[in-house]
Parts: sequence; structure tokens; C-alpha cells
Amino acid sequence: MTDTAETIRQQAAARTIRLEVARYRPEQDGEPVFQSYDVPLMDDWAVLDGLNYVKDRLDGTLSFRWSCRMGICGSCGMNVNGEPRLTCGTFFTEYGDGPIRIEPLKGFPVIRDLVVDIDDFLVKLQHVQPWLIREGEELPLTAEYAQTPEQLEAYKQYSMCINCLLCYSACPVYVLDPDFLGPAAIALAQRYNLDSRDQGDRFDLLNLDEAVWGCTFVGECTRACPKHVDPAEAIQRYKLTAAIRSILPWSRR
Amino acid sequence: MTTYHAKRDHLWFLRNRTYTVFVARELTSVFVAWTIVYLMLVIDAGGPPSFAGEPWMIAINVVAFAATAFHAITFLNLAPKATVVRLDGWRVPAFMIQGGNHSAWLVVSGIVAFLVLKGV
Amino acid sequence: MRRKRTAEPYLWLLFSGGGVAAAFFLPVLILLFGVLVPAGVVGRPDVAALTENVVVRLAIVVIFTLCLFHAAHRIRFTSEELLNIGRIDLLLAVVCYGGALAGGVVTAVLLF
Amino acid sequence: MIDVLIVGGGGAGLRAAIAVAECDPTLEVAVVSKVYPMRSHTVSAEGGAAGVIGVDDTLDEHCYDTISGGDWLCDQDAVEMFIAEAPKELIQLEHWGCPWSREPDGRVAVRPFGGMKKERTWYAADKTGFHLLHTLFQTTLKYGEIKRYDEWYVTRLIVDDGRVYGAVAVDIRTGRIETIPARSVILATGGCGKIFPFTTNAAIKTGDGMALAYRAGAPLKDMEFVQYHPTGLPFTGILITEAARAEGGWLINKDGYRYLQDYDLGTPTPTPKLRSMELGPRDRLSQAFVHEQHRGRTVETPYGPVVYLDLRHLGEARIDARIPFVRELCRSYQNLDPATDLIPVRPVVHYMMGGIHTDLDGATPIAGLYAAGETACVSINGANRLGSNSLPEILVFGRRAGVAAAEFARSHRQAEAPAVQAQGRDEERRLTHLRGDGKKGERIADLREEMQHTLEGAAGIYRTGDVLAKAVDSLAELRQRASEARLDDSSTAFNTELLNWLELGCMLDIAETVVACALNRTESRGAHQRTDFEQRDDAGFLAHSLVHRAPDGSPSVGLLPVTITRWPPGERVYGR
Ligand SMILES: Cc1cc2nc3c(=O)[nH]c(=O)nc-3n(C[C@H](O)[C@H](O)[C@H](O)COP(=O)(O)OP(=O)(O)OC[C@H]3O[C@@H](n4cnc5c(N)ncnc54)[C@H](O)[C@@H]3O)c2cc1C
Ligand code: SF4
Ligand code: F3S
Ligand code: FES
Repeated sequence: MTDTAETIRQQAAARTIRLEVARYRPEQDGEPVFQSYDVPLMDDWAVLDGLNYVKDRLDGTLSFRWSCRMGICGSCGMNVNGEPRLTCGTFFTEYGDGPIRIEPLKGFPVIRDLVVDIDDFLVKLQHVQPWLIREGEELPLTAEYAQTPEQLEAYKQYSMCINCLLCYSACPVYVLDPDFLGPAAIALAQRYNLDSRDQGDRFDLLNLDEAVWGCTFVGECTRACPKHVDPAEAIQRYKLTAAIRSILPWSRR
Repeated sequence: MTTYHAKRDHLWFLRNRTYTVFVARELTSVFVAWTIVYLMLVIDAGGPPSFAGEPWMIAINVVAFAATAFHAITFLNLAPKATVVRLDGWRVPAFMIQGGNHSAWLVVSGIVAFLVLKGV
Repeated sequence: MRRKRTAEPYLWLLFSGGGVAAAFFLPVLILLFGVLVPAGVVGRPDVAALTENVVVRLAIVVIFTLCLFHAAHRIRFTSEELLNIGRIDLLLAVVCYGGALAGGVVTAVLLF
Repeated sequence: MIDVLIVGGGGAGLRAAIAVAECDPTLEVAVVSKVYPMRSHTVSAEGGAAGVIGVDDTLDEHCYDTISGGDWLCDQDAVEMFIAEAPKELIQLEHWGCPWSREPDGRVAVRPFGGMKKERTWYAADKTGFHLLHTLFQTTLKYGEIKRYDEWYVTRLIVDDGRVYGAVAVDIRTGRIETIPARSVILATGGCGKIFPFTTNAAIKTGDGMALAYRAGAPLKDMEFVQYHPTGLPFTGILITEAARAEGGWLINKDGYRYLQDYDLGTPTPTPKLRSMELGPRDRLSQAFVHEQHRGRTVETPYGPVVYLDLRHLGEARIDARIPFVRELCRSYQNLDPATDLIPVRPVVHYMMGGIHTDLDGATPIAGLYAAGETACVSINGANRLGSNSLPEILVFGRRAGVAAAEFARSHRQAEAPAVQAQGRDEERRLTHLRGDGKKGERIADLREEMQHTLEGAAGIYRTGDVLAKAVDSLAELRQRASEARLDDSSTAFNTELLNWLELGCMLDIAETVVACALNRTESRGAHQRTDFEQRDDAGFLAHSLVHRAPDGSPSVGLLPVTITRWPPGERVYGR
């Protein structure tokens, strides 16, 4: 940010908006409590700018994650007025005069304030083998595997996932049952399944009650996804694949 | 280390519109089941059973009609999600597949109505 | 996560087939037999004559069974999600799919 | 005991980890990162990665572009080796699944880039860094032996008698402070853009690794060379990638005039011409902006003066196909559509050419300590890095450092030195004491802002001796005040205030070295422009700045000759 400190302080006197922020400090709180902060209502501020204002000027003890503030690192997901959002890309202008209620992402254990524990997802991600699987000899490092733009297009959308986990937070099945493999992990499995270079087979990992069959197609994951990955579609497509493979006994298992 | 686990939210399906539409969509299945039971009674009686003319019965069946129609619309809309149709590398957009499904639905309904009513 | 065989793909196929069948046939049938005929808007069709043909009767049995499977599948999952009773899934599955199967048998008995 | 401890889970760190795992699966390798690896700042690189593959292109041409782009401050042996290995690394990434953009026949596509004479920049639309990082991260998941410390913050290296023995780190989640003994350590902590107020860099880019090495006694190199990227969005500093110009975008001033033609960068042509106009190097473009500003030909906005990037003539289809993320960013963060509107842009701090002094294998002068990526200075970037050279750099040198560190670990198997636990306990005492110590000094954010503005004023695009000299004093005074800063948070769980304070300490160290090196270099070269010494001075300064930490904590600057092999210093010519 440029030399904004002064402008901010001037405008701060003029218009403010109230942030109601969930606080949870394991040493002192049994469960989350809300704390209100008034921050300058700036037209071009995102919710994250408001939180940073709190952290920098009002209350140094507030904890939350963020980094790139350009919607690509995936670390700033929170529940804003009940919806899972990337706070660096959610602007004050959406909320009129406020107040804005900011909570940690639903469906995950809370570590502190707005910070949730996402290790469960990392285990699931590793479980679906999200890497290119090849059989036989590797090509030498002088030639690439050919892939036409159409073949690229076939999986591209699913490769756009930034692991922000908004979809998990939006999915009622996951929130009820943390064993469910969940939207992003399945979308990323499909990202490799549909890659023309991949020769792996993830059928045994995906054709499970807690994997694709756990999804009842609520579809909210797709609506929440800031990167248009459409995990709901990825899952339904794999259901069809898995079902066809199950009834055709001669197909590769 | 302590972490906080939120309590179960028993009313989650009221929290936003998509959830509510989802639950409504799923609950149409109750009327699907009812419709089949009712049609079984129709077969058994060789036509609408005697109580079918009662106003409350007609009311239930109007709701059943609305629910099955809602089921038809939502189900046929979601169908393209599982199947990605590609023609020459061009992905057929969802609305075209959905349009096709809905047209087929109307045609089938027309044929069924014609067959049922042609002797009347 | 456990690795095991699962019946879900087959159930899902029945569910999907039932969804299509229900979408295509039920709205028009309930409109005719549940609303328009009883209300006297259209005349009373001869159901016995309509089901004379064996092919039609077989089709009705298949369609009804599929529709019931569709309903059973959704009722199973939705009640688990709404009431949070996933732990009795097996019992629910037996009751729901069993009910659907029974409905199919009853339809067959009525028609043949 | 860990064999290879890698600090940093960005592109360089992950590439190093895979290299170690592939080298010898029996080695214990661990990646410590203060954010989950896929959050590392490599994720935001947009434009692409350079590597010679075209039939009409040669390694020598890429070398020449890099060396002239760096104003002859690159070590030419390093450049040659780097450029020879870059294509292999990019193909390796392809074999790991990176979704590179393609030609219709299925081969990898390349695009033009600033300062490059040939089209050789591989890209994955305009999310190259994102795809590269996620491909690397997902590939590391294949190697069960790579141990991860996610969200651990390294606060100190353990060094005894000229050799590294591990590091001390805080588990951010629990606040636990742990000593991690290791046979070798690779620093891959990225850049330090956050020492400036207006930057494309993420919050995490606070130069920690540079500070860790510097405090441990390793020298930093060429710290005065800070790259300004000419096209950042005015409020956020979000980068509009050079690919936007490579695809044909124009830079125009408030009169709609393509002003670069006035600064010896060539004549305007309707379609992009390599090494000309908008495809000139970043230092020259950013300097041209300052002159435009002085001539009153920029546009004033609440966030400072801007010029415009014009993409309208490219049309919606091309924008969506080649630079969709640019459109997405403009729409979300600037509320405009580049297909129909002009994009306001201004120069923004982007990249640190300098860093920890290493050799071609990433080795620092401390035995067992390696560095790779933006935090290191091998030197291939010289006085100005060319766009798209950095992503291949993190791969090439990430791998080399990994291999070298693995080798070191294998040949140094002796038991842990007694100093290790003692130093660990020292650090633990210091940190425990700090947490929420109840001091009521100034706020961290105020100190940070003051440091940033000091640096922008003294070490911006143009620099002058007396301002730099004043900045030396201001920074020393700030350091004093920072040690008294206010710390309210006494919690052990996810205490980000303590991290912010530790990061501020690192940034102040780095800032001091930047100013000291800039003051010492009384010439103008690449990104370092002195208004009081406007000429390049090859007789005095065809040399790297090497800065050590003196016993009193202040920076002491010396010079180290540049390695010249086949390309004697010449004039930098663009557009002619
Ligand atoms: C917006 C933007 C666009 C760019 N576009 C391009 C481009 O198109 N082409 C190109 O070639 N280059 C580009 N660059 C430059 C390039 O992306 C970076 O130089 C490169 O990604 C740096 O990678 P790295 O691995 O060295 O560091 P990073 O990716 O920054 O990773 C640093 C890692 O170190 C960890 N870390 C830091 N400090 C600590 C600590 N104290 N304890 C523990 N862990 C720590 C962090 O958690 C992180 O994992 C761009 C840069 C930016 C900012
Ligand atoms: S699928 Fe979308 S919402 Fe889910 S983690 Fe990936 S980017 Fe986020
Ligand atoms: S919201 Fe959940 S139920 Fe399926 S469609 Fe998405 S994963
Ligand atoms: S801060 Fe990176 S996605 Fe929001």
C-alpha cells in the first residue's frame, strides 16, 4: 500500500464500518466469542484490509492467515456473513453500512481466532495420489510429452484449485462427516485422471462410500469456489465413470 | 493442543438458499413414492379409486404433481454435470444439454397423455 | 480411509435411472389420474384396456420399481443428513431398498 | 538428526527436497515453512519461465540477453550453466504434470518477454507460478520420505566454528520452540519486497533467510539491486504481468502517447517487437516512468501518479486465451475490464536481485549451509533480472543446492556438536521471554511503515548519497525503537504478533544492507541509479557488493570481482 496511513486516519474519522470478529483464544476462551471493531469504511478495501487495520492499529492480538492478497495463495478463507469467502477478494462495498460478521471457516477445528486446522485436507490430498503416474520408461529430459490444447482443456479447470477449502466449508456432507473425502481432493484426483499424460488408476481410491459416493450433490461447493473449479461436476463425472466400470466386468479395475 | 470443534448445526439446511433448494429437491422423493403408491391403487381399481374425487385427495395430488414436476426440472438440469459431451473438442454447453432433456420430457409427456386419453 | 467393495455404484445407477423415469413419466401420470380425471376435467380412461399389452405391463413394473428405488435412495441419504442418523445407515438401506423392491413385487402381482 | 533441512517450501525449497529424495532415498529430508508450501509466494508468479527450446534460438543468445539485461554484473560462468540447465528443468516439470500452454501440435508453447531477443518463455496461461508450485508440491507428496514442518517459523541458524548444525524454529500452532539438528541446511526463503511500502510481494516476503544467514556470519551480495516492475495496480500493488505487454499491450501517458519512444527504447510498432519499447527491460521502463512524472505527463490518483497500460486493441478473445488472470485481477481489484478500459499502473517493488552469496552449487561460505531461489545470489541476475528468468532459477539452483547438500550430509556423518543444544536453549529463552512481554512501546505496524518509507525515499528508483546517508541513521534508530516495540499477545497458539515482530527484525537487518550497499556503489548500473553518479563505472565497480555483519551489528561492505568469460562489458542497446 502507498502512503495511505494519513488518508486512512482522516477518513477513519468520517465513515466507519463495524466488524464483528469471532475470537477464540484456547488459553482463555471455552468457545468463540465475538468482538467488535470499527474500521474505516473505504470503498476499495477488502475485508482483509479491514482485518489488517485491526491487527495493525487496534488490536495486535487478533490472528488470521493471509499472504498474497491477490486471490491465489488460498490462505485467507473465512466465513463472512455466513458464507465462505476469500477475504482478500471480498469488498466492503458488498455490505453497505455493515456490520460484517467474520468467523473461521465452518467444518474445521479452530486453532485460534480465525485460524482453522486444515491438516485433514492435506492427508486427503496425498491419499488421492495427485501426481502424474507413468508406467514404463520415462522420457529423457530433452523431450516433452505431447499434449494438444484440447487435451489440456480436458482437465485444465480442475487444475485451478488453490486449496482454499471454501468448498469443504460449504459442503454440508463434509461438515457432518469429516471422513468424506470432499470436493477439492476429488477434483484434484480428476485433474490427473483426465490428464492425457497420466496412466494411473485411482478407481480404488475414489470408488468408496466416503469418497465420491459420499457426495449427495448439494452443489454448494461449486457455488463457493472462487476459482470456478466446479468440484460438484468433477464428482458427478467420476460417479458415472465408477458406475460404468463397476457394471462392465471386463473394464480395467 | 486444544482446538475448538463447533457443535452440530441441526438446522444447517435453513442457513442458505442452495441448502434449502437442495433439501426441497431431495424431499420430492417422498412424493415420487406417493405417486407410485397412488398409481398402484389406480391399477388395482381399474381407474382412479373412489376416494380420488375428495377435495383433500385432489389437493394432495396437486402437490404431488408440483413436486414431481420440480423433480423433473431439477433432475434434468443436473444431468449434464455427470456427462461432458464433446463434439470435435468443443464442449457442448450445459444449457443445450438441459434444453434437449426438457424437450424430450415434454415430448414423452405428450405421447403418454395421448395414449391414455385416446380411448376417452 | 478404508478400502472395500461398495454397492454404491449399482445403487447409484438404479437411482439415476429412476430419476429419469420419474422425471419423464410421473408428472403427466399424476396430473391425469390424480387431478384431471378425478376432478372431472377429462373423461375416465379404461385402465384395464391400457394395460392389456404385456409389454406395457412389463414397462410399468420396471418404471415403478425404478422410481421407488430413486425415492428410496434419496430418502435414505436425506434422512441421514437432516436427522444426522448416519450410524444406522445399514438398517435404513435395508428398509428403503427393501420397500422399493416390495413395491415392485406388488405392482407385478397387481398386473399379472 | 535430519540430513538435509530445507527452510522454505516455495519453488526453490520443494525442488531441492525432490532432488535430495531422488539422490538418496535413505537421507532424511525435511521442509520447514512458515506457511503451507502451496501458499508460498512462487504461487503468484504469472508470466512464465524462460528456457531455450525454439529451433531458431540458441543458449548463447539467452546468455547475452541475460548478461546485457543485468548490465554486465552477472557472473558469466553461472549464467552459462544456468541457461544450459533451464530447459531440462522445465521439461522435468512437464514430466511431473505441469499444465504448460501448448501449440496445436501438442508441443509446449513459448511467448516473448521483456529484454529477450527470442520467444523462449514457457507459460501456463498467466498462472505459471501457481501451476509450477502446485505441480512441485503435489509431486513431493509422492515421496513419503520428505518430512514437512508446515507453519513452523525458523528464527535462528545454529552455527559453530564455521559450520551449520541445524536451526531453531517455532511451531506457530502451538508456540513450541524446537531445535532441529541437521547435517546440512538449505535456505530457500524467497525475497524481501516487504521492506518497501509498495510491492507485488506477499506478506510473507520479509527476507528472513537473508537475515538468518547474515546474522550467522554469511555475507550478502548485491543488495542494492532492487527491481521495480513497471506495471503494478496503484492501490494494492498487484502485478499486471509483463506477459500483458508481450501479448501486445502498450504503455501510454496521460496524453495517450507511447512515451517509451522518448527514452531510447525504440520506435512504436503496432505489434510487439522483441527487446524494444514495451518489451525493454524492467529497470529502464521504471526509470522512464519517473521522467514522465517529472515532465508532468502522468495522471494523479489518490495512490500516487500512474500511467496506463492499454490492452483494448488485443480484444476479448486474446485476453481470455492468453492472460485471463489479468482480466480477473482487474475486475476484482480495480473494478475495470481491460477489454474496454485502460489499466492504471505504476512502478512497484518486485524482486531482489541480491541475496545470500553462494557458488554455483548454492554453497555459502558457511560449511553445510546452502541457499537457493530469490533469497540467494549466485549471480545470474546481475544489476537487473530479466522477467521469466527467476522461475527457472529457483528450479535449477534448487536442484543443484539439493544435490550438493545431500552430498555434504553423506560425507559429514559425525554426531551433533555440543554447541547445538546450548544455542537452542538460548534462543528458546529469548523467544519465551518476548512473547507478550507487556512492553508498551510503539506499534509494530508503525515501525514497519516508517522503515518502508525510509527505504522508498532513500533506495527507490533513483538514489542520492546524502539521502542514503541519512537513511543509515534513521534505520539504526528504528532498530533501537523496534527492540522496545509493543507486544500485547501472550498466547502460545498461533501468535502472529510475535512473528510480525521477528519479521520486522529481519527486515531491518536487510534494509540496512540495502542502504549500505547503495551508498557504497558510487555509479549507476541497472536497477541502481545514483543521481549524483549517473554513469556506469566499470573501472571501479565491475564488481559485486559483498556485505558482512560487523561485530557491532552494522553492515560492512566490500567488493568482489565479477566473473567475465565470453561477453566483455558493452553498451545496453534496446530498440535499435
Ligand atoms: C507477483 C509476482 C510475479 C512474478 N512473476 C514471475 C514470472 O512470471 N516469471 C519469473 O521467472 N519470476 C516471476 N516472479 C519472481 C518469482 O516468482 C520469485 O522470485 C520466486 O517464485 C521465488 O521463489 P522462492 O522459492 O525463492 O521463494 P518463495 O516462493 O517466496 O518461498 C519462500 C518460502 O520460504 C518460507 N519461509 C520464509 N521465511 C521463513 C522462515 N523464517 N521460516 C520458515 N519458512 C520460511 C516461506 O514459507 C515460503 O515457503 C514473480 C514474482 C512476483 C512477486
Ligand atoms: S475446489 Fe475451489 S473452493 Fe475448493 S479448495 Fe479448490 S479452489 Fe477452493
Ligand atoms: S457440496 Fe458436497 S455433497 Fe457433493 S456436490 Fe459438493 S461435495
Ligand atoms: S491472501 Fe492469498 S488468497 Fe487471499
